[in-house]
Amino acid sequence: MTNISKEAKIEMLKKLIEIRRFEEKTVQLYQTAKIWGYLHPSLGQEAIAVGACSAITGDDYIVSTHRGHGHCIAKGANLNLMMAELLGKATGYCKGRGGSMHIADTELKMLGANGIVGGGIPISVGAGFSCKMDGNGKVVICFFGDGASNNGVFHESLNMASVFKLPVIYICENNLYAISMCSRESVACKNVGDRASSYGMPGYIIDGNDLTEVYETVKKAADDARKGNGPSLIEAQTYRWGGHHPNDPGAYKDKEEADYYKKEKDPVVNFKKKLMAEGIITDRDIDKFEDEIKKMIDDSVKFAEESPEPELDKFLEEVKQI
Amino acid sequence: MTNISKEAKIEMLKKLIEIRRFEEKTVQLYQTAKIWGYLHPSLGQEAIAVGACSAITGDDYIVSTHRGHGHCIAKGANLNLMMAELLGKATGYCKGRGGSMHIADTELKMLGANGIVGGGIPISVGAGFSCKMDGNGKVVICFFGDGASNNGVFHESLNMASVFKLPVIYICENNLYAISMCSRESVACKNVGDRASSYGMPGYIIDGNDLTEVYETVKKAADDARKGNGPSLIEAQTYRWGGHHPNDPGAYKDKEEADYYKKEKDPVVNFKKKLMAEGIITDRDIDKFEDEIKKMIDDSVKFAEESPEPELDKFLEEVKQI
Amino acid sequence: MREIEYREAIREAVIEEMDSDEKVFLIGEDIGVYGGAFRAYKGLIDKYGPERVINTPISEAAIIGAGIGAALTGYRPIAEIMFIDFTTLTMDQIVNQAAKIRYMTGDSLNVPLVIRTQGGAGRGVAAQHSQSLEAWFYHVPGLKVVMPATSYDVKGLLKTAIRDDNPVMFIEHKMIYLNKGPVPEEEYTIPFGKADIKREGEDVTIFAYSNMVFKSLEAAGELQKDGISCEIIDPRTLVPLDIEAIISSVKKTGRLVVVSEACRRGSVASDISAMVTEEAFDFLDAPIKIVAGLNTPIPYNSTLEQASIPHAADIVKAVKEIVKK
Amino acid sequence: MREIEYREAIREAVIEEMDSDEKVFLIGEDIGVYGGAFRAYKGLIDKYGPERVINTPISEAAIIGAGIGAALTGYRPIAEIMFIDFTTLTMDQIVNQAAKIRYMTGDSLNVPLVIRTQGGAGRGVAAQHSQSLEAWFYHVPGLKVVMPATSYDVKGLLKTAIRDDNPVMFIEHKMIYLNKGPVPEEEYTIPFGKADIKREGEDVTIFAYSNMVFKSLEAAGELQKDGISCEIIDPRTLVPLDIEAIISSVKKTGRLVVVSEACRRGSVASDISAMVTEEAFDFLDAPIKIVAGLNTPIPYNSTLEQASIPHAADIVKAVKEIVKK
Ligand SMILES: Cc1ncc(C[n+]2csc(CCOP(=O)(O)OP(=O)(O)O)c2C)c(N)n1
Ligand SMILES: Cc1ncc(C[n+]2csc(CCOP(=O)(O)OP(=O)(O)O)c2C)c(N)n1
Ligand SMILES: [Mg+2]
Ligand SMILES: [Mg+2]
Repeated sequence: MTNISKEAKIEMLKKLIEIRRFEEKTVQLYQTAKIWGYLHPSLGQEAIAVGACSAITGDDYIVSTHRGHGHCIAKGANLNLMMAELLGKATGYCKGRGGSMHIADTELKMLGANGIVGGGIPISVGAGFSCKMDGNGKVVICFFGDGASNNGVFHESLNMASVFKLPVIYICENNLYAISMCSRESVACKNVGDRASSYGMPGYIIDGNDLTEVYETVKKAADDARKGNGPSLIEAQTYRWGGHHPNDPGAYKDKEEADYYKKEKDPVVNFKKKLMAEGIITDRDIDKFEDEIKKMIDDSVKFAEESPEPELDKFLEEVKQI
Repeated sequence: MTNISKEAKIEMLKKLIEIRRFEEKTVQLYQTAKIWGYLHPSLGQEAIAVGACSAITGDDYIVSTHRGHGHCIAKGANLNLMMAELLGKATGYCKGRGGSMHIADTELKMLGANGIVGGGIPISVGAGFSCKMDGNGKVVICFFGDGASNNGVFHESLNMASVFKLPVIYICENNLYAISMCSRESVACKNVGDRASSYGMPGYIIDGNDLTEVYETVKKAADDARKGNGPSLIEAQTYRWGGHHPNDPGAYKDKEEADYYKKEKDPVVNFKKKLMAEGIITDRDIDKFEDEIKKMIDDSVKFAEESPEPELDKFLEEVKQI
Repeated sequence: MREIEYREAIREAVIEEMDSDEKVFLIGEDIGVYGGAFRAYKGLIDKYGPERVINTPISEAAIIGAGIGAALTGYRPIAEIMFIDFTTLTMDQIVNQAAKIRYMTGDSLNVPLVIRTQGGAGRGVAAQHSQSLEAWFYHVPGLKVVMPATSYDVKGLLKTAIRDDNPVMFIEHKMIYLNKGPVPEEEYTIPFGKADIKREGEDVTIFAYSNMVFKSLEAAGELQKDGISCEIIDPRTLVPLDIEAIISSVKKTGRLVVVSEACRRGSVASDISAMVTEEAFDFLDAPIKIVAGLNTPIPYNSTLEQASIPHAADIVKAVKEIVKK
Repeated sequence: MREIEYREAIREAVIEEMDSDEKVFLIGEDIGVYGGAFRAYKGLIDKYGPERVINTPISEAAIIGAGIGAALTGYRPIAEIMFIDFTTLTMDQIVNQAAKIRYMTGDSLNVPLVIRTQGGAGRGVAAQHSQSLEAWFYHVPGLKVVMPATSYDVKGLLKTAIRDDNPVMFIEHKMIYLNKGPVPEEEYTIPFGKADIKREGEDVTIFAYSNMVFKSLEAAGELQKDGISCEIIDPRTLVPLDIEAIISSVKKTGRLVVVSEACRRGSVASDISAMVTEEAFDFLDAPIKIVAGLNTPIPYNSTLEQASIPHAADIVKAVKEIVKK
């Protein structure tokens, strides 16, 4: 990460904080029943979203998951529209129709979160074909979880992407859990990243809590993809700080392990420390960022709360067009 | 194969010939429209069926495919009932309801052919659970093709079988083709057998035209499974002599390669030669076997042809019970 | 009689059958310590251990396949698919394998498999977690389809399902797990193919199942105030279907409203309507009315979500359109 | 007018659209040198190369996913699933993804994807290769469902499907690929949602689609001899459905026979019947008759196979039950 500008590093830190604070806010809003349905916060996994999305350009695509807020924000999503969607408002990304699990944005080349575990993986293959046919060096990042890596679509998609040498970067966020199932028990081989060999593609197993490592690995995989060398699989090892969703106490998790990750491997804190050590930022800068971000998030809540509900009449009209 | 009795070897040779002649006959009957629908002969792949089924016991299960006649015969199926089924007769294995792709036999622990590529692979997982729960050392052989190894169910099933250490032996018959698609182009890694590492299980890549090699590998895998060491994946490399079905001229196949396999790698001829070299059989024995088998097959055709069609009235009654 | 939650009734049925038949076992996602997404299996992992409460990776097709393979070889698995929306990943195993194996193999093999799942809208979980897809399974020969509304029904029918020698789609509704209802202490089972009259009446027959039984009861209460007497027929099992019960009620009332939460187009409701039209046309004094879900993916927003599925008011309206009092 | 085979009409439609829009491409199994299981794509790999005729591994879910992803990013893929029976492996991608993406994302994204497949019985290919599953897709909001019977229709409708901005299930029938029918040399398209009157008549309306159009024409010929005049309505697209055409024909004839090859229970036929009952009850002079497949997996044996699907004689019989002349 030596060839990254100070500004870019600061941008990344800001995004990390933005995700962290956004997720904290959504949990709070969930607990006060402003947000309902399913909410899957990405707390603890921020470095993957930011590291990966920073390593590609605005023209490149991403395919996300049910735990997708971080990916959206890292790709540049508008917090107002996100928050409005979470509150089910007409002004939200999906006009209130989708909620947390379906946020998408064509302009940001964000091809959608997904309520189906693994559901986005086959879609990444098509986006990959499209980039390849366009022939202008665009790539696709496809995020998914450790749980998803046991689903059949993972296999079909990685095989097909490799057969056709599609420019897709598969990033498995191994946060150790799929709801209550620990990936140590669900993935029959040692590391999800080892599965790359089944598809004749490079596999990387990295510390997903280390933004630098994520950034550099994705950068390399993207370079390869742009050169026509086909897809890669990156297993970014991380930890799901909370339960599966805010109502899940996560009783099945090991407490010591949880503490370890929160204390030692906090991706936001560690990147902050790193930039401070590099002399790029000071405590005062951080305070400033936090203030700015707090304001953005408060504004987004305000925007969402003041936004209108979708109109029932319009809905009934729209249904006729489906 | 040193510890195999002469008699057993002769049995295996007979089975090889039985399959070869049976398949030749079905192709002939297909061409004269006595058999219709889909027919997928296993010509050229006989050593896998016989080697594998000889390495397990009558109490062990097999799960088969659309190209399953060889598996059935190797497991001891009754040729009359098979032939009657192929002719759609009431006396057939499936009462004429299933045809070539659905033959099953509970007593023989033959859990069914399958018209869906890969459709049997998940079923083997359940049979594996059952053997494990029974706790009496039974195993399951699950056959499938190179094409099937690219389907999602392959991945889910092998992962699950390994996670629960189920006694299943996965045998991929890589006959180089899935209809017109060559496995060199459809399987993104070098060998299907390499995929074993994704599931933390042993992988074997063997010459599927060499009965001895098949037998010994399956024996080892079955021993492991019986000991509670879980599943294995065996890629048995072979060649589909014909087209995908009798009406497919297989124009997409390389002629030299086809010739090579037929001339150099004929599993029946080679095993015959081996037993002759070992002094276990003579030309005269072979003639005798051929005669016996010809008679069995002719009898099966006679049985099938003389058998009644399913009764329409009975069918209409049965339908009410579905 | 004591009243217990719907999910508790499921748990009791499972425990009774697991205790009496060692071949019964459970397989699915998060059914171990987590107890299942709706906690119907709470504590079962402790009671029966991981050999009989098999907590799987996220591999829906293999879950069903595992159920089929075990069923073919002497077991009676209950395979769980967390949301009916995820059965989309298992349709080959359910439809091409489980449903057809017995028939295709000339009765050589059979598949005593229960597939438990749940559907329906109302929790704000949007288009991929709120569908009502029973019409698909209803259309597939070889599958039984059970959709119990009450604690009593779910217990008795689940026990019957487990004992059935053929595959059963056992479809619950996410909004009723906490509903309480009377369930006797003594053991009982409920036969498939026997409708239950959830309310007797004279003027109109309301056909409803699963959560729509409750909406219909609510509507019937309303309509009573206007002097309209509704008979509510709950088929409980869609396959086999107690068509006689429906026809005989229609012969009495001359009017039929069919209610289903699923999208109207191609729904089970249409099928009931068509069957009654063909078999009891001359007894119909008015067109059959269907009250069903809108033809839309279920929206997240609560107001829209509610607008896309039937409510008591919709049933009241439909009844009033064909019953003039 | 020249007459060409159904499969040739498909090929022409594909060629015309691929020539006029470089964003159109083909993806599926054995569609390269093999030309597709029914040879509808014969020679296309030579004409367009492997970049636009993508021959895939046996990975049905990924085929549809590839179609969706490409559609989301500016292409117009035609994804082929060799048999409709194998769509069982793709239901998540078709139903939870393709069908819902536009709606769920608030119209941010859309999916101009054609899924070509074929179904139906008659070739002795048994229970896993002979199903008629259109009812499933018909039930899913967000999917269009097209089932053309003739060479003319298949060409015009396929072109329309390719140009549609939303997902289309394009379902052919395995028994009609070699049927010849008139197709003009000039370019044309056929709009969705416009039924075609395949035969005009007075006494009874026969609703039929796909291969059943031909059985109905045969029946109508028979019935003519008895002085019964049949009007045959072919909807061509089940979604959107030209319900007006059906209703107005029923208003004229007062009688309706609905024909579908699919298993009767939960079929599209039932839905048509229910709709007409609700909307044109007062015009019906007799109960609606449904002629449909038996509720059975399709048997291999030819006699049984034929007995499980409708024939002209069944249609004749149904018509005679409601038309007394
Ligand atoms: C196909 C499917 N199966 C099950 C679920 C229910 N479910 C939602 S999230 C989840 C866990 C996913 O685990 P993982 O892929 O590791 O992602 P994470 O939640 O850890 O981000 C499950 C089982 C689903 N949504 N889709
Ligand atoms: C899921 C599915 N996809 C496609 C087909 C059509 N099909 C039948 S056999 C076959 C090729 C199978 O190849 P492989 O698994 O290598 O077996 P082989 O035919 O070589 O024995 C295909 C594509 C099918 N029956 N099922
Ligand atoms: Mg996870
Ligand atoms: Mg093969």
